[in-house]
Amino acid sequence: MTDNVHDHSMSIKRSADEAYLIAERDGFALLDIAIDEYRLKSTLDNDSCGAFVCFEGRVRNHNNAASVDRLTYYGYEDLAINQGRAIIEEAKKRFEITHAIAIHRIGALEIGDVAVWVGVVSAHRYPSFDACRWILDTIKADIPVWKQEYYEDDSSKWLSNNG
Amino acid sequence: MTDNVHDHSMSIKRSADEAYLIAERDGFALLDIAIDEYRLKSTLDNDSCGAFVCFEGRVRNHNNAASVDRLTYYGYEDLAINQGRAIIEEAKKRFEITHAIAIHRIGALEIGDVAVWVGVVSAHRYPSFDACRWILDTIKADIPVWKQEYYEDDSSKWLSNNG
Amino acid sequence: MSAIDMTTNIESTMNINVMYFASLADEANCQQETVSVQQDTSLTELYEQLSQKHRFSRPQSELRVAVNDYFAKWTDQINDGDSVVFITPVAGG
Amino acid sequence: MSAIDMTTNIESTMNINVMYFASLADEANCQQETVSVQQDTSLTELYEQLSQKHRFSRPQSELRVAVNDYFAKWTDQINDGDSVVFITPVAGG
Repeated sequence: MTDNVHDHSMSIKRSADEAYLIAERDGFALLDIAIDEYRLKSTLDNDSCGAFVCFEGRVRNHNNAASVDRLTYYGYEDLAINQGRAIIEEAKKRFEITHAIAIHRIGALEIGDVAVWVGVVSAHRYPSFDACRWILDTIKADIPVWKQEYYEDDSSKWLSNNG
Repeated sequence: MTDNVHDHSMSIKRSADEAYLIAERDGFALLDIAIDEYRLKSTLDNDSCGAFVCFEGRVRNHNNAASVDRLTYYGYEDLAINQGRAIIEEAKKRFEITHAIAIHRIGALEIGDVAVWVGVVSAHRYPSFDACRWILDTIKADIPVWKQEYYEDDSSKWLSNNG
Repeated sequence: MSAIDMTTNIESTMNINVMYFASLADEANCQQETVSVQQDTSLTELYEQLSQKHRFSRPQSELRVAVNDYFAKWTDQINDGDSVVFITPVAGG
Repeated sequence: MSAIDMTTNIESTMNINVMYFASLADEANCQQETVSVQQDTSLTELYEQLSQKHRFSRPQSELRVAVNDYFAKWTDQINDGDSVVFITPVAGG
């Protein structure tokens, strides 16, 4: 196993600015640097919205019993953007929300780093909660992102969200 | 009706720093200036937590059919802090969360201002969603905060969360 | 004789500090007042007396009550020096 | 004859660009390859052939498939020039 077989999935082809523009327009993008929550949040400002709900998924220092040192996320960018657009479109049909944006980070992450950010605004509070949770669950189920955890003894393994 | 009968409920007795300290320690406080979400969020950083969920309640430009210009929140600070502490304690018993913090702002607010902020961290994602929603609902039901909306024609009225 | 009036027998009365918020402050036209009531006056009786005095529009059934900065039951006893607040339906969030 | 081998009849083959991610990239030991397969090769057959070539440990039943950057059904047809990715269980969030 050599590192370079994963090079294409550890960084994005676009610039970070392009990724933010895609996220703002279509609702989803991958990013390969630290997620700027405030930039994402500002795109959701809307005077008709009384509710803003956001989720941040951060790298934990443990998973099950094992102590996690760091982990790396890998993504299939073009499919992720297409599937992400479909997820946000579907969320807007399912829930009474005004707008939603999500970004997933790829590359090497440290403990505490934000791996995924989902923000939703709506007139009333429950649709934002419901949509934020549904978008997150659907990202975890359908967005082509993979993760390898590295442990203290330098071993690593591929993880999966569904067993 | 004179303004001064509400003076005691439009500002807090404590300094903003004291309010943040109380929120950090007990989980809840009232504040009479703009809520600094980043300050609240930073108190929730925890390497064992993979999930952060937050809710922001913002002043909408409409309520039902009426166009809202601005509104004023009034609070009974000492009861709010005592009741808020009980709410956060109860949330920690009900849900598998690590920590939670909420702040409600009082005084005159403009459209778009954040009136209430609730943040929760947990190892896994669902308890943060569930607890954030429960804390918000319970704040709306039990925290002694009142609100008067002002409309374009300068009329105003007292609102209630339960009918 | 109204229990709100001062009585001559100081032993049989208690002073209660009542704070007002929201529409009750509008109707009472004050933020707070100290009232002297007979010993063993219940919270229900206290609200009834103040409601007559200030012509409060809300019946007690729509209110909650707090004693010394904690929510209380309407059946809780109050004592001399206690602080009481009648809580109209809240509207936070 | 394996359908992956180049054939002499250019009319009857199609070139498929296959990209690999995660454990499949480890097992194939490459990020992508262009394979020439017989016309009408199905996605299932394509995975079977590549699975033999690279000794993939995952059965097709555990995978999803994407064609030209969209999720596809295993029964979807592929055409010359298509880009195909086999998707092992994802782990985002």
